[in-house]
Amino acid sequence: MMRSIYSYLILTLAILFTSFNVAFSQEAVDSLAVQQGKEIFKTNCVSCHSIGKNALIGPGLEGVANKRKKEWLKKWINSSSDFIASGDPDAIAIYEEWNKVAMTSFYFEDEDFEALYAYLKNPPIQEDIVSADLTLAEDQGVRTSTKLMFIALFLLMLVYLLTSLKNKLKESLGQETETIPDTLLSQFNLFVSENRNVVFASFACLIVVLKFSFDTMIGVGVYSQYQPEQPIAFSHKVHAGENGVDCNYCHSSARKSKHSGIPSANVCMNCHTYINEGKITGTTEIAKIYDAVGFDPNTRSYIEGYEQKPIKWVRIHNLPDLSYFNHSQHVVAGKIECQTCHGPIEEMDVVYQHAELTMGWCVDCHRTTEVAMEGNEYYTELHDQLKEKYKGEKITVDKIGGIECAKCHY
Amino acid sequence: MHKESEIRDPLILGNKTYHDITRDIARPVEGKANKYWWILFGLSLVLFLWGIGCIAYTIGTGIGVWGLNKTVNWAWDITNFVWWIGIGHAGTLISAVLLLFRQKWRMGINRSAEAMTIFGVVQAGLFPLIHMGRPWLAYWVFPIPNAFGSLWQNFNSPLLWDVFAISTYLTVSTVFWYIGLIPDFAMIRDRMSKTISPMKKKLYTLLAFGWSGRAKHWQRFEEVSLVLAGLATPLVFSVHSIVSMDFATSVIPGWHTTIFPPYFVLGALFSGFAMVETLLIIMRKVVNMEAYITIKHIEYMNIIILFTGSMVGTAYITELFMAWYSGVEFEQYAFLNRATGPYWWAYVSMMSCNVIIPQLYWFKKIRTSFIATFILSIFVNIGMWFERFVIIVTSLHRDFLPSAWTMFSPTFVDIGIFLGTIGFFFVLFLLYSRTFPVVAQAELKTILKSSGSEYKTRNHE
Amino acid sequence: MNKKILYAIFDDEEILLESVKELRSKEIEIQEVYSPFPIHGLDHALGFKETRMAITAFIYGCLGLTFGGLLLYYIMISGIGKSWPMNIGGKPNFTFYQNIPSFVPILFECTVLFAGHLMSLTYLFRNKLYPGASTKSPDPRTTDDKFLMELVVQGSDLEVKQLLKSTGASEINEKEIEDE
Amino acid sequence: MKTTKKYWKGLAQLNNEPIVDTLGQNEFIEELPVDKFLGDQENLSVTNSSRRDFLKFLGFTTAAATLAACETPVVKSIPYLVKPDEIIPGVANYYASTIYDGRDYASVLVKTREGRPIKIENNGTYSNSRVQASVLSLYDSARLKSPLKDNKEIDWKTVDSEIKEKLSLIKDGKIVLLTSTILSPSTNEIINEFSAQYSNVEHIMIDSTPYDGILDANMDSFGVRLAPSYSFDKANVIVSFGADFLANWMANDYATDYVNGRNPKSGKMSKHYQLETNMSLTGANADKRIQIKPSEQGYLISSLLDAVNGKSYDKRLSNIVKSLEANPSKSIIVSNSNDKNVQLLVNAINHKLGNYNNTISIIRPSNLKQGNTEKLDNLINNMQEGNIEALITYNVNPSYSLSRAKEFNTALKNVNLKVSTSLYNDETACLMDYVCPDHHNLESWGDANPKYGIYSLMQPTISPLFNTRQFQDSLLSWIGKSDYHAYLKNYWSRKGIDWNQSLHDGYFSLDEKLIKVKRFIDQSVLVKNQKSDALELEIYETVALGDGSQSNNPWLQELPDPITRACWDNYLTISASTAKELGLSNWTVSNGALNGSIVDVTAGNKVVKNVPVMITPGQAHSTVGMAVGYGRTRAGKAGNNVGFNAYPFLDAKKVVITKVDGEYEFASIQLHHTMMGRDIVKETSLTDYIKDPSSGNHRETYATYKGKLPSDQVSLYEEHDLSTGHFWNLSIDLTSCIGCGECVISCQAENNIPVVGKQEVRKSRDMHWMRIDRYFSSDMTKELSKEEKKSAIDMYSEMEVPSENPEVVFQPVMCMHCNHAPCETVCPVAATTHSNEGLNQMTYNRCIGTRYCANNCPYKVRRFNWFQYSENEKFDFHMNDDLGKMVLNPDVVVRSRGVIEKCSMCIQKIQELKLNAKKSGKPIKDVDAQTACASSCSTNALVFGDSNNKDSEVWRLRNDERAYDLLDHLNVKPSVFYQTKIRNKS
Repeated sequence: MMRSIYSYLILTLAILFTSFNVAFSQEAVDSLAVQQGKEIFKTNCVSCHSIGKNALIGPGLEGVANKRKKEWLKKWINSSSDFIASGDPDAIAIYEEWNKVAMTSFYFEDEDFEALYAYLKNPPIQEDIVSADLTLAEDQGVRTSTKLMFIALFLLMLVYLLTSLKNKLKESLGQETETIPDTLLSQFNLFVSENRNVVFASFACLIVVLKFSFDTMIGVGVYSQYQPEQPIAFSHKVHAGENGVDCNYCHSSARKSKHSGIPSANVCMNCHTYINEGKITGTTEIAKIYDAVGFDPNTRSYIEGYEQKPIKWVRIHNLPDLSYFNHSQHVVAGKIECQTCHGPIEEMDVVYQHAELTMGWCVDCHRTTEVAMEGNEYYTELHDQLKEKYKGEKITVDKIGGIECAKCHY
Repeated sequence: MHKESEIRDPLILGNKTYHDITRDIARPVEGKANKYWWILFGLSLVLFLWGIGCIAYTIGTGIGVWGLNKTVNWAWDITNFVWWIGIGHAGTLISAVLLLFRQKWRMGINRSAEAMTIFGVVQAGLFPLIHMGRPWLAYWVFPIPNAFGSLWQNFNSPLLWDVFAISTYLTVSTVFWYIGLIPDFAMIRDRMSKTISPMKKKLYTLLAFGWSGRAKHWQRFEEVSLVLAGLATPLVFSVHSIVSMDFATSVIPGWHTTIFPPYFVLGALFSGFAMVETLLIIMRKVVNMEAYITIKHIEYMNIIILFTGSMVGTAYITELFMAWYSGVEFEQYAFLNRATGPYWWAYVSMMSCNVIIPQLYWFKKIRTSFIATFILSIFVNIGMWFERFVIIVTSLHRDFLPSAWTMFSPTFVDIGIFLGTIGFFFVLFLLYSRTFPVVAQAELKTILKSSGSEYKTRNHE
Repeated sequence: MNKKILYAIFDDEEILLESVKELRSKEIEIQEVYSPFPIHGLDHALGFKETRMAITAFIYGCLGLTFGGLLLYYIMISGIGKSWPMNIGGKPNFTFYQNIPSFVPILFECTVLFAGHLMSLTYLFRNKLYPGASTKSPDPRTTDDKFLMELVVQGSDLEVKQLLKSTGASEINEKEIEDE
Repeated sequence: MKTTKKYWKGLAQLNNEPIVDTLGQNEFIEELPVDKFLGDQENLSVTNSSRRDFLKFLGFTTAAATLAACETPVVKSIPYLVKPDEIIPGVANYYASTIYDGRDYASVLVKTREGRPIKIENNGTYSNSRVQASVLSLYDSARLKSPLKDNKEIDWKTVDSEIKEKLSLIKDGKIVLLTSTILSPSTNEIINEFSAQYSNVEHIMIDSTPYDGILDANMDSFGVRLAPSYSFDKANVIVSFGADFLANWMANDYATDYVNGRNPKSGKMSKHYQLETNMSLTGANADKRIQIKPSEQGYLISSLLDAVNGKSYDKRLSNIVKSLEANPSKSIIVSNSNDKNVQLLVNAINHKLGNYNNTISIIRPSNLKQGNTEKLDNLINNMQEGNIEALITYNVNPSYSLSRAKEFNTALKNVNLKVSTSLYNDETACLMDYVCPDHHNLESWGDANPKYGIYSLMQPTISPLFNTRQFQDSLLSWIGKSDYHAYLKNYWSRKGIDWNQSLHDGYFSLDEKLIKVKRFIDQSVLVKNQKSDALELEIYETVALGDGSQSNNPWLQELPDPITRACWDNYLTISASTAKELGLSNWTVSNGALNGSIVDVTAGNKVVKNVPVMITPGQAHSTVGMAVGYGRTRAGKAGNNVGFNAYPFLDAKKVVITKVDGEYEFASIQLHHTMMGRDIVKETSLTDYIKDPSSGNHRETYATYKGKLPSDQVSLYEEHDLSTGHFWNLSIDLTSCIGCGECVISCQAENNIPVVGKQEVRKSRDMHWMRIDRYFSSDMTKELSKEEKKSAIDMYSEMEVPSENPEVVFQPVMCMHCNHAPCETVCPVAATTHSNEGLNQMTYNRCIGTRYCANNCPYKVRRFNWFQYSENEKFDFHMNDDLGKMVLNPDVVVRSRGVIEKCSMCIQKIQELKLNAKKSGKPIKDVDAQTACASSCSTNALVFGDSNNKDSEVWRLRNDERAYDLLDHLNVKPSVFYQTKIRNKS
């Protein structure tokens, strides 16, 4: 209750002193309620509503809290269909407006609703997103190759210049000139004739070969930047980035399981039952989902007895079988952002492998990342002991055995 | 000019001049091989190929094709490994230790002994590789920076010590050998006529590194040989000590024994010299080196064998005593089991071949007979193989918990691989005897005047 | 003014040695001596300095020892950077000295490895010996049974030749080299 | 997440479009198991990826096609189209259910991953190795894949119509339902309805090993044909005449009670006498074991009755009588005799001793054995006379398991309608007209009433793998009904049971009115001593295979027998002395493998040829034993032609054996039977223990400057810190361990341990991570040899020979997780290292396979992958079978060729445990910490936990006086430790 009063206060104040508006709402954003609300919104609403103006399946909810009364919202959310039945004009209006589809029901407990409401009242100023500099990574690939090309070109030109110069001189001396191949050949013979040269040349080659093989050995199993074609041109940029759908909405098992889980088609259908036109690709790509599950967009219904076709997504992050990785461990227990390993997913139209996914990469992170012990009862006793043991040092994952073999290999 | 008392028997027979030596040593390289050579070569080649087949089969199918089991995880593989390493010891010892002790008789045999060392170690090196479950990952035993974050080796492991010891030993003794070879290659190079065999000429020119025998070079040459000898000597001892630690540092009764390092080193010399004899007695016939590898050399070696043999015997007795004296029932049973358990026959053959038979060398007649020596040396080789077998298998097959006790018997693959390495060894050695100066002629020439029979008689008058 | 190179060939190392001493006593400078095998006392006779091969070996040895030490410390003990000390069989790998018993073998091997190889390389390097180098010996027989003394004489070489003959040179060849 | 928040499944749901519901509710949708597997080739090619993450197979199939050695393999991932709510890929679900195959009963928890059962956990009660292994039988590709008619595939519709028609046509002839003992009340009701529908239906129950003796005796004594329930925990004295109640006799829950009744800490430990012929598991655990010939049993029992009645008796019984008198109405007398008169004597004794309603209860009977051999015999006779029109079999395999199988098979020809509901096209089914294959337990609905008042429910944990239908549904459809699930549901709701709750728990209890029994009437007739010198036979069931219904289960086939330690075989057990007289012997060949003589066994007109002879200490003189359950001919590739069929000899008493030439090759994993006077299993007697709890737990001490110290306090090392965080320890109580081998199977299931087959086992290359060592006592001891001034050589050679009637000890041995591990220090590449939680970690993918660690392991618990055991037709067991592979645990890698493996202390379970704790932000509860072996142990002999947690059970045990380290003088500081064995003898 306190919270709601608080938010009411803000409202009135906001109306009275617009000049302070920003400052206060800012403060509100920081308030716990709003944070909770945000969570609830993410997990329940984002799939149909944006917090901004743009309409998805349902209307954009900007300023809805000011437009509608709180009780009204509560009724609507708890069971819109009943509410409509009760004959509330606004409700019916919306029902009509949104092609006779009532909103699905959510039975929130009071405090949750309060939180949600608080959030709706104080929409975020802008979503800040983690972004990693991937252009750099790409550049390197380019740079090295171009470098080599330039060098090669330069050398060729040099050869050409020298030979032509030589020919000029020879002409002036009245000797017969020689073509570039001749020169190269003669030079080569000259070079080979001297044993010493051969020896050193072979040494040089040896070193090059060794270096190369060493690099390849290091590089085995490193597939970063791997960016395969997907059967459906699904854009994370559109979904996660622009529409701000929470990763956890589709990859729900990431918080429960070792697998982040490729969302099953019915998850797609949650929204795409009604959205059948995409920003970039129009209807073509979304049609593929319908094709898979057997959904008729015109009648908006599943086709009875349809022989469903599985969607064969191409797996991008392939960790070798011999190592055990658990998403929930990192996301829930470790409180790691998805982007830490997967890079700026919300900026990718086509997803590529951001990290190396080598053991070195894992271990380095474990050596530097601090364990999220605060407020986790499991750690309380251990934490004290460790504080004893490593006085003052920050307790990284490796200090609780995070780089031991059998933590991942069994 | 260093003179030598005439009581000492000559080490170079017949009336040889420097040129004769040159000619004799170069002959095998220049001339055609005689039929003995071809027979032996063909034989060993067959064995070699058979061995390769068995190895391929093992790597293709799995170590399961050997006779090993959950209790006896090492048997013939490591037995052969230690056996070959042991053989690989005499060479360096002869060239290094005897050099330090200024033993002239080494001149005649050191080249071949060293060759044997290197070829022996090559065979030995095979086994740690192929006995692995996943030999294609063998490079993991070297500290190479890697993408595993990065993951290194365990330097507490005797096996890793082996890796370092053996690779060092192999390379250093090869270098030692080659340094000595350079002048002799030069000799052959200079005898080769461009017209007759240009390829050969080119080859030996490469091998000779452009040696020209300048005074300063000879001065450095002698110092380097001396220092290398100084390095090689402790190396020899270290290598087999470390090999012995594979067992000595473990907990298995019959392995966990502090006497192992000296005992293994002596055993190695013992078997090494035996193998040198086996080889030289064949070689002096095959490439007619009778004048340079004399019965005197053989006798000297026999004396060493007699000595080391007795030492090894002492070690066996000591082990038994310690087992009894320790009062540890596991130790006691381990040794009781060796002598009276299911593998008693291995123990008996070890004892008789290594301890009793060499005692025959107390008789000069046997000591100075090529035939007897040849036969006895074979016996010693067999005996030493059994020693390793006894140590490895009989210790493993009954250790702490009787519930895990079992036994081992080899499959045809085990045997095939062993024979294969013998074949490989002889292939290498025979090729060597046809292409390399088998006697260090440069060094030999230095003792011609002091130990050549003709000169000795002349000095006598 | 013209220079000559004399190649005096001897059949026996002892005679050569005598003749070297003789010539040196007459302050005739000997360019080089080629022999099929090392001759004792020749280096003194020619007044060579002691070679420093042994010293290099020692230095390389120390190098090897330190390398081994650092390697082991880095991998088994330090935990610096990418090194990864683990609990292996409860062995006390907290400090170097606690773990040293199991390091001794490898330390030793490293020492020998470095000393042996680097010295040999130095030896080859100093002697300019490398695969494919061509011989500098003026007479191929010097690797067989002939001993060759190389001298440079200015002007008349008669007495030198006399001397060589008298000290037992079996044959003497000469080569003109004109210089400007 | 608040429970009130529900995920939202599309607007369609709101408009209640049926399809969504069907999609949503459909528990086991298309993607689940084999439709994919057997369905399309593409997935078959997939299954060679090494870590069998189920996702990769099924709901989330991956097709890996490696383009080039160093190229990224393109991996296709197929998510569920419609993901069932309760299945979260990568998270295990547990369902409470029941296992009952007509022989073994257990209430269990089934662990499933992505809708695929992978492990059986016992539901807070007991189970045994066969129950543990039944999950593999589910994925047996030898199972019938559709109904058969005359061994040709056919669809259910026609089967039903034809059968129905034929049944309805039957007028006067009999219809017989031949089933195993039925525990399910609902099934009984269905059968009743069935009998009501059709004319003169008879329902005959049989047990593979008949228990008519007991049942009939109780009929006479109490007027009810029921088996009593025994409370071995309440008894102070247990006298068993050949009853192997710890393994196979009657119900299999006695082990738990037995061990509860033998707790030395409380000082209350039952005294257990075993008078038997074969060395049984029970005999091996007895405090006093007396060898008798089968023919003596009756006499001895009547003599005991005499004794109880104060008459004179056989002196062999004197101790027994004393302790019986000392413990009035606190004893149990049991006998394995199938002779009614003998059982009447037993009843008389128990009644005289006042055991009824104290330790034995007839008013709360056990329902596990209700077979009736008399009816069976009648049936066969009737069949011969052609009075039987229709025969429907369920859960039985009479053509194989009857002593009169031959007659049965011939008589079968006279039956017009023959229907089998077997899972396999087995010996019986192949003779039937119709086979209507039943579901496997794990695919079925059901209920069971194993014991008075106790009920448990069975629910499917996977959609049927094949086109099968469970027996009950078949019966229903033949009486024109359907849907057993619904039937069952309302059967119980009618009885007022909260269906969902009890389904969730898996069991519930009803208090019904007690069984009415007559007052006890003693009808016992004393039996004379018919002891003969002839060679007598006693048939037994092995601990591994039981009655052989699961003999196509490679896990069970490779589970070594606790006593003989041999697997993949049955054989003639015989005592050393008898063997000597008959010129028979066992010997080891050059690679240590065991060989034995071969004999022909003849009893009356029955003969088995070429039976191998296994010399077994403890076998009574001039007797032999044979195990049933082997010699199957139509079981499947693993079970066919393993051993010989001993069922024909079920009621043979005397046999004649004649030696034949040749030798037989056994696969025995323990070739050496005695402890050689070593202090491996530390043992003491109850009386000594009560005097001094640490008795028998003597520790080597070493002289140091601090005085004499035990090894673990003498160390040159500065210790690594194990006190922070967890320190996982496992305690093994040798007093509670009865050696049943359940943990071995549990471990095998949990850790994807391969089956290697007879030839490899014979080469001592068994792969089990844990083994249960069995040691016999020997007549020769160190003390004795001192007295007799024997030489060490003689002493040891005599020690190798077990006594004629030895004392037996069992010792489970797995990786000891030494904190000063010899194996770790010798690995060149640090593939095995130590964790800060006291675990010895084996990193398969780092291993290069030098096997040095295995050599240097004093316990010899490390196992090497000599070959590629998966995906290799040379090892054609479940790992080379697309269906069989579904049992693999996705959290554990399948090891490749050339690496060492060993017990990991179920690291995957530990990690999961910690992770869940971290995620929920709660400290770990001691009870949750479990390894596969510990959780499966029915006698709670293995206790796992965190020793740094001062209020954990394992910490208490660590500090118990009985705790000791195996081979403590080596000072390897194991994390696994033992509790001394205590026998109740003075």
